[in-house]
Amino acid sequence: MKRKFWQNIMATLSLLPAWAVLLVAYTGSMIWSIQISFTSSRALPSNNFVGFDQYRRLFSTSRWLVSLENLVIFGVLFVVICLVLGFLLAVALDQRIRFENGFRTIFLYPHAMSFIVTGLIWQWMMNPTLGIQKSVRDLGWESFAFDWIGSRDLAIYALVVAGVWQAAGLVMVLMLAGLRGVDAELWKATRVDGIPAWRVYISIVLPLIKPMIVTSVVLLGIGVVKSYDLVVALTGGGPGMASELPGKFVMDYLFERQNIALAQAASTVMLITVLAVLVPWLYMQYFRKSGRSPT
Amino acid sequence: MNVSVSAPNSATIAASAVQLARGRKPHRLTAGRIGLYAFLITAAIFFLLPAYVMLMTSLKPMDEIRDGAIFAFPRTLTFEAWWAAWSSACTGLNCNGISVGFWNSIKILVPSVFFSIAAGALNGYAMSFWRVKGANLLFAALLFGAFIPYQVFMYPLVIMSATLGVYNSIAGIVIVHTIFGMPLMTLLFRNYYAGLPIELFKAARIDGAGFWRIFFWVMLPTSTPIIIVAVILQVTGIWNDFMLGLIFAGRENQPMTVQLNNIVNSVTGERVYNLNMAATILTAAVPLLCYFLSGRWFVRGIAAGAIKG
Amino acid sequence: MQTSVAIKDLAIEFGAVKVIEKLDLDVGRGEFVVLLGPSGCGKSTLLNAIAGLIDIVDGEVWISDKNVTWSEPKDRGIGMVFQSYALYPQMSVRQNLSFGLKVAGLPRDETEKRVGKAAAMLQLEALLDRKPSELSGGQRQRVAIGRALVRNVDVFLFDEPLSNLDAKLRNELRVEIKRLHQELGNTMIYVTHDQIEALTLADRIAVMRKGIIEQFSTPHEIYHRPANTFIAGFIGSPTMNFIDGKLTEAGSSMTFSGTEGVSFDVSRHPELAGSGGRDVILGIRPEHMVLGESTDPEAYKAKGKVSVVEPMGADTVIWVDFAGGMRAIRMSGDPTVSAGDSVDFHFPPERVGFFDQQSGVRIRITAYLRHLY
Amino acid sequence: MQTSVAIKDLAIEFGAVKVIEKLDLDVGRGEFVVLLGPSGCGKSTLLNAIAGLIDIVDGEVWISDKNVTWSEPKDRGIGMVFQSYALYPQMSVRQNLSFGLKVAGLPRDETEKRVGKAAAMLQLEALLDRKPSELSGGQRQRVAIGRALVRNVDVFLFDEPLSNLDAKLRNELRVEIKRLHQELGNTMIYVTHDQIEALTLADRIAVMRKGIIEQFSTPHEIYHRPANTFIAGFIGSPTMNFIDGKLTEAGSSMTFSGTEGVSFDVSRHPELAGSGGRDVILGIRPEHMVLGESTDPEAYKAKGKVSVVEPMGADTVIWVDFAGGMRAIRMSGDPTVSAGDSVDFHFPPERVGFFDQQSGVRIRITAYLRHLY
Amino acid sequence: AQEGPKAEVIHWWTSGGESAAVKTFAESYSKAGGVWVDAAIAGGDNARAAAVNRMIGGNPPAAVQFNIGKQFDDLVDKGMLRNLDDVAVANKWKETLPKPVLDAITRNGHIYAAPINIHGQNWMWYSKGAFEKAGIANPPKSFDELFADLDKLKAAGVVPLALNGQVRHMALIFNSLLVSRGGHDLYIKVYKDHDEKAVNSPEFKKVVEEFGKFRGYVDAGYSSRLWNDATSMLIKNTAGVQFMGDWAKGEFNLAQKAQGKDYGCVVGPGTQNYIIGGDVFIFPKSNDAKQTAAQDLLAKTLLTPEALIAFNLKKGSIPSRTDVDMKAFDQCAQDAAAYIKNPANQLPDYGLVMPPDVVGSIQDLIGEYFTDPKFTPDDFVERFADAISAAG
Ligand SMILES: Nc1ncnc2c1ncn2[C@@H]1O[C@H](COP(=O)(O)OP(=O)(O)OP(=O)(O)O)[C@@H](O)[C@H]1O
Ligand SMILES: Nc1ncnc2c1ncn2[C@@H]1O[C@H](COP(=O)(O)OP(=O)(O)OP(=O)(O)O)[C@@H](O)[C@H]1O
Ligand SMILES: [Mg+2]
Ligand SMILES: [Mg+2]
Repeated sequence: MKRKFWQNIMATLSLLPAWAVLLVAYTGSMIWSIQISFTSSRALPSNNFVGFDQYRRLFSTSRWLVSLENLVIFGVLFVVICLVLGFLLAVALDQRIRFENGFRTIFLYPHAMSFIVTGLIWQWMMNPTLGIQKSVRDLGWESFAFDWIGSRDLAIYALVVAGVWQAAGLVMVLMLAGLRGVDAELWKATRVDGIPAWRVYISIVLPLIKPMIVTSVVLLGIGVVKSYDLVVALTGGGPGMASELPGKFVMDYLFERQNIALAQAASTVMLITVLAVLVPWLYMQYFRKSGRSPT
Repeated sequence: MNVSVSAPNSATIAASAVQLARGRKPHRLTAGRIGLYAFLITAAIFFLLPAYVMLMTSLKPMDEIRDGAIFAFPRTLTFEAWWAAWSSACTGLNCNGISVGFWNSIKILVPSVFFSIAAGALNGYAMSFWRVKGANLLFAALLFGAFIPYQVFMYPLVIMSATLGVYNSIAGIVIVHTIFGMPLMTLLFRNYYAGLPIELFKAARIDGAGFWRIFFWVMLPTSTPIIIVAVILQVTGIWNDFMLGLIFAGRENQPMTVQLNNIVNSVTGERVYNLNMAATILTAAVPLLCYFLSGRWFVRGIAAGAIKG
Repeated sequence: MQTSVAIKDLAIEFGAVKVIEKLDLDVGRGEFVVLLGPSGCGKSTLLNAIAGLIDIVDGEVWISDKNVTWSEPKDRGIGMVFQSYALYPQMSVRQNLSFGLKVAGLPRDETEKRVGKAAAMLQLEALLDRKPSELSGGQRQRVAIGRALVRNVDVFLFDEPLSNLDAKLRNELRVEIKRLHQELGNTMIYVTHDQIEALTLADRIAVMRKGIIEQFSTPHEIYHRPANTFIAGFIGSPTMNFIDGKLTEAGSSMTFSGTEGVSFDVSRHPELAGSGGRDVILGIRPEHMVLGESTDPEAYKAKGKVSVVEPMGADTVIWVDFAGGMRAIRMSGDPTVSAGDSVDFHFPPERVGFFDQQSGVRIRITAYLRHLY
Repeated sequence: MQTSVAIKDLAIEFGAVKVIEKLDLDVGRGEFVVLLGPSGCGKSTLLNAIAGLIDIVDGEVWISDKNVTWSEPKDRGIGMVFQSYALYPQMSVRQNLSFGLKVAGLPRDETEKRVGKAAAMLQLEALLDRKPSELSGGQRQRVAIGRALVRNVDVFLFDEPLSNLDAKLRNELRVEIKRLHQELGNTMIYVTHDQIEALTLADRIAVMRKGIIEQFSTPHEIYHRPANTFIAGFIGSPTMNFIDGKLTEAGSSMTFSGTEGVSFDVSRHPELAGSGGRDVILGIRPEHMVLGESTDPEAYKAKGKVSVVEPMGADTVIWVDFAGGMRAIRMSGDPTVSAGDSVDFHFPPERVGFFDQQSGVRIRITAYLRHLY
Repeated sequence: AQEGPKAEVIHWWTSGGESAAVKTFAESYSKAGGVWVDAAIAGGDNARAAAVNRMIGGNPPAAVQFNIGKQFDDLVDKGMLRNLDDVAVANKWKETLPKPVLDAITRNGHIYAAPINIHGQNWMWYSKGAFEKAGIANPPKSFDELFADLDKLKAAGVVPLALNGQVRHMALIFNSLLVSRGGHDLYIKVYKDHDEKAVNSPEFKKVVEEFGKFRGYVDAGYSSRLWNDATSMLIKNTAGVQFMGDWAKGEFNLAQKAQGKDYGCVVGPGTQNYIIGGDVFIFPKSNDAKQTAAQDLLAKTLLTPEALIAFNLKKGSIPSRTDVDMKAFDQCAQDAAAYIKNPANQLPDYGLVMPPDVVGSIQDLIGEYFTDPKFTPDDFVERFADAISAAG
């Protein structure tokens, strides 16, 4: 039965680097990371195992708890607003408007900026003594307030604003591509049926571009889980620790605070959370409908 | 505009023909249309404002910036900050601006983009057209890998790349970028190839082409739309990377973002906003250019089946 | 006959491309009109203009005696069935049928009544709770029709509703649509490029080419007296045999002479009177060509070599090399000759039509001549 | 006849689904074999197995007397033409044609010679430098054939090569393929679900259902003596009329009685001997039903009400309500009746076939009976 | 040409004043015959991460800047750092370094780092111009006076306290208050001995309550500010006081402001206890003999009085050695040097006695407390006790 021996060997070989990356880099790192989380390592890895101590400490650290809470707020708002805004923008761009290319570029260009730059520029814009607040007050509206990054309660929303600014364009592009894929005859059918456009978007188009929505959520999700740069550049986690996120928690404890065991405990918790969300989805997506692999 | 008249060919119509609906619908700016443009323009302002502020600030002298009117047009236009940012801003004892980093970034970018896309394309190809054992598992695991925070990898990867003898070199950082780029690139190409007709592959098999020849001669040349998407994503991601470049590239090869960080985050006296902004814009220039030049292909590429759930 | 749909002076452009320039069409109430033509000739465009789905540049559209040129599609009293069906993918059949009514604010029981009626008529009752993806092609087709049906419209518009289906199903559904029309008595305008559909379904066929209606007539007229070679060639399968030749008049006798020494005495064709010297095309349908020698002295007789034989079950098409080309002869039953054979064949004068070689237009008896005969 | 392609005991599975379980097929050298069957019956799968494009679970594939079960596709001496053409989109026509030869390392001049020859044969010379996207459907089709042609293969495999084309083009290309076969004399295996293609092209047709070859025979045999109701119904348009009924034997006379008082004396059918009491299906093709009263005492005579009339130009299909269903009658020429008419019709006994109601299998003369007659 | 030993040094002194200071080291080193290869990376975390990873990767730099304290404990434990005992003995480090500094660089009796400066952590700076505006004649001598002055500043329309957003700098205020109000012993008990009783004492709670009062003296924009932006508020006379280490002097110098004339300094206020922090260089072990030689030369050169003077003059700190002639220094530095001559005034920065993660969580706590007015002192005390217990 080994007819295509060489060809298949070639295909298998070509995937070896990917396997190597998976096993050595990903799996290896993950196992290492989990193992470290059970030790008392500080700046450097050690083999002094302490069981679940780090996890206990982690969940009694208020900064971690605040980070988790913030992650939920930030994650949900960021993803939802990006989706809604991205969808609205895509819908607007799909209305045979003038200057479509121009608008699309304007909405998309922030995605070329790193989160660091995004944070930097928005920090400046939202700085109450320099930015928008000051400019508006200079115009005569003395009581105008836009001091989110200085406020414990609002700083997290400042992150959302900057994040949305950076990422909504990508969602817009994905959605636009989805909209462009909708059968033109379907649109005609709804016009004959006399269904108002907004209704069509909600009831018919939205379900149709589900794949694009899923992709958007995945990409945004990756951004949320990894979000570190944005916080550092925009609020530094402050005021106090009002806008801390788990990604920054991990980074801080890895480097400045030199407790890699705690940091790895934190990233293990993140990992497990991601796994819990992702595995069922991956399963649905790629295993249930049998992938196409002929030959 | 429903003009009801008995029959179209009755004599009465001729008389009242003036009021008959005929020809192109009179085009009126409806409320909806106005609202649409209002929304678009508002959104455009939101997205443009930061860029506008950055640009204006970079063109102002410092005393104008101190006045605080960030939205105002510069009274005296100066490109000094740009020159300074490019060629003379200091990091520690070195005052060469970010121009050095620019070339480092290019040196890192080109091979990294190339290899990560090559790896993704090859993986996607092998997974979609060849029956390789465990391909689905591999793919799912890779995808999951995309969610792992970089930080988790840092120590093990340092040790690995040191073992390989590529630590602190361009080769090292290229390998690291390839590793981190692999999941998303594989996803892109796998989905794209899944949308190509399988007959293309079969025809090539019958023509006697083997694994590599099908890849290079048949599949890659058909992949232009998705390659464009991949290039845009990777150029943005790799160019904007700071952490990996800092740790893996070595002192000689540090990318532009490291220098940007040095300039922007060095705390000394008053912050030189114009220089910071100029440096920021300069640093973002390459990915920005990439978006401006190939933005329309980006949408098409994605529409071509690049990204599906 | 009352007019149900009337189109006057219609002009449509896409950007700089004038797709339809000046088109008139009158469809009677209850009539089944088929728009037939090759791909890209503007059939869908015309249908969309009737439905109000594209902006027209000039002209008027009247439906049921109302000028609807600027009305919204939903207000025109039309229902439309699309080639891709355009069913709402995530809605069940029931929802697909009722969505338009719901949006229009119809009371619930009325909606249900109408859906029930349409479902019964189209035998969709058992499928009401399925999603479109769980339906076969034919069933989807029926749902698409049902969606127009529930809206109690005067005019049904079909845009190649069967072209996505396989041959067998297409045959079945064609009959169903025909029965539906007989039952409902609505006006139906049906776009297709399939001539069998056109011939079997239509009361009248409008044959289009490049945005122009070339002939608007009954199927019989179109099949047997096509206005020009385009129509003659477009309809009929295999296509009509065209033989180029020249007419020569000698006294009262007229002779048609083509290549390879082909020559027929065509004096008995009154329409050719006075056409001596004209370059013409002789057209004869494959089913009117008869294999074998003829005893009829009037029949045109010819000889050729069989090139390809196509048995089709009920009948057989024989391709014969004759007068510089392959000519199709259609015979019922199984083939009696095989490739390579030399065969005699003939065809009756009354089945032959002549077309002008330049313009392709059918040569008819002129008014003057008609008077003479 | 020498065997060109032989398949023995073939079994193919996709995961848990057994698509083909135990299939044998022998194709003679130079033969044109059509695989015909409904969608999903395994035609493409079988073809792919012959080409070596899918792994088989069990069995052997022989091509030109070599066991190629484990050979690479390129080493099997086959060329394949796909439904989607599968032209390499970024290569010119010339490159598309020469790619396989280049891969095989053929010298340049030989490659050019072969490409030139194939291009000439398929009239592609003028198109050699175009990209596939700049070609029409028919031209693409020809390039796809050319790709197989240049490789000088013994066996051509076609997977529904015409199903993406419109009817007119399909007719034209069908004739072209037929001529090509006559010219080249290669073995061709051709997959389709279009019966006209099957009937016109094939030397032999293999009718498949659910991975099984139900009948493998000449078009004539398949059309006129279908092995079962599935095949009888699948081939012929409109489909064969099936009338359910019961046989009752009384002495030497056999009677077929269906619903609505339908009753025929079927004593003259030797194959029915001894089948008294059996539930059978009477099958009669539309073209064998004749309108009007018959004077032939042996003909089966019947009456019905016309339901739908479908004029198709050269002939007309009349749908008549009879024996609990719509029965098609095909007549040549224009319709002489219209919907609602009550008509007489009849059909000759020798055109009638009987099938077992349970199994659907055609009732044939058993060996014993054949001996008797 | 024959090149001297080459030493690549990773540090995070990237700002103007800092770069000038580093430059003196580079000059001293080249005078001693070496070649200084400068590897500046902005941000301590980034620089340390890069350095540590390079050590792990087997390509260590010659020297790396660290904060004095426990940051390099693990590197010592893993045997990744060179033992500097020989250099120390030859150059009398033990005799000349203040005890908290000596303790901080000594592990198991061996010396592993070269301390180059002492940054006082409990300085308060004030703007003379702002004080004039508010009619304040003399700098406050105690926190009681300070609060009165802050009220006056506020009344005069000046931002009383120039604060920035980083929690680590908020903690500076807290620690100053702790030393001034609680005294030497409470500070030691809390930070060095991790004594829960001390944390639960009324004195400590009073400090906490008083710390909360500062919330009323800051402006809206503080949280997105960096410390030097805050300093520049003093320079521009738009703010009154700032609590910051003596590195703030660099900012004043850069703006060409004169000590005593434009701005003033106060330790505490109201104490002579000096919280000692600072920078060290550590020297990763290396197999390369040339590198080792370069390190020897570097360690020796850095701690020569001349090099220390040159460096600290620019850096704003005071030399780590107590035997250095201070007359070139400004008044504030001279005062500080005088204070720490007395061992009773030497207090270790909490970073010297607690691991970084504990310090971090204390800073978090202080920041949280400061930014959240609803945070009660009792909660703070409880959480503070928790946090220091992690220091073991
Ligand atoms: N939206 C459009 N923009 C520009 N040109 C168009 C558009 N829609 C149609 N056309 C052009 O108008 C002509 C008529 O198109 P139409 O769709 O009406 O053809 P059709 O007769 O329906 O063909 P088919 O049988 O292929 O459906 C074509 O040449 C087509 O290219
Ligand atoms: N890769 C595959 N994985 C799983 N099942 C498959 C695969 N390919 C085909 N099948 C199944 O095998 C059966 C036969 O498929 P095949 O493509 O041979 O049908 P076909 O006769 O060519 O139909 P069509 O006329 O639609 O092309 C179908 O039921 C199909 O669902
Ligand atoms: Mg159309
Ligand atoms: Mg198939």
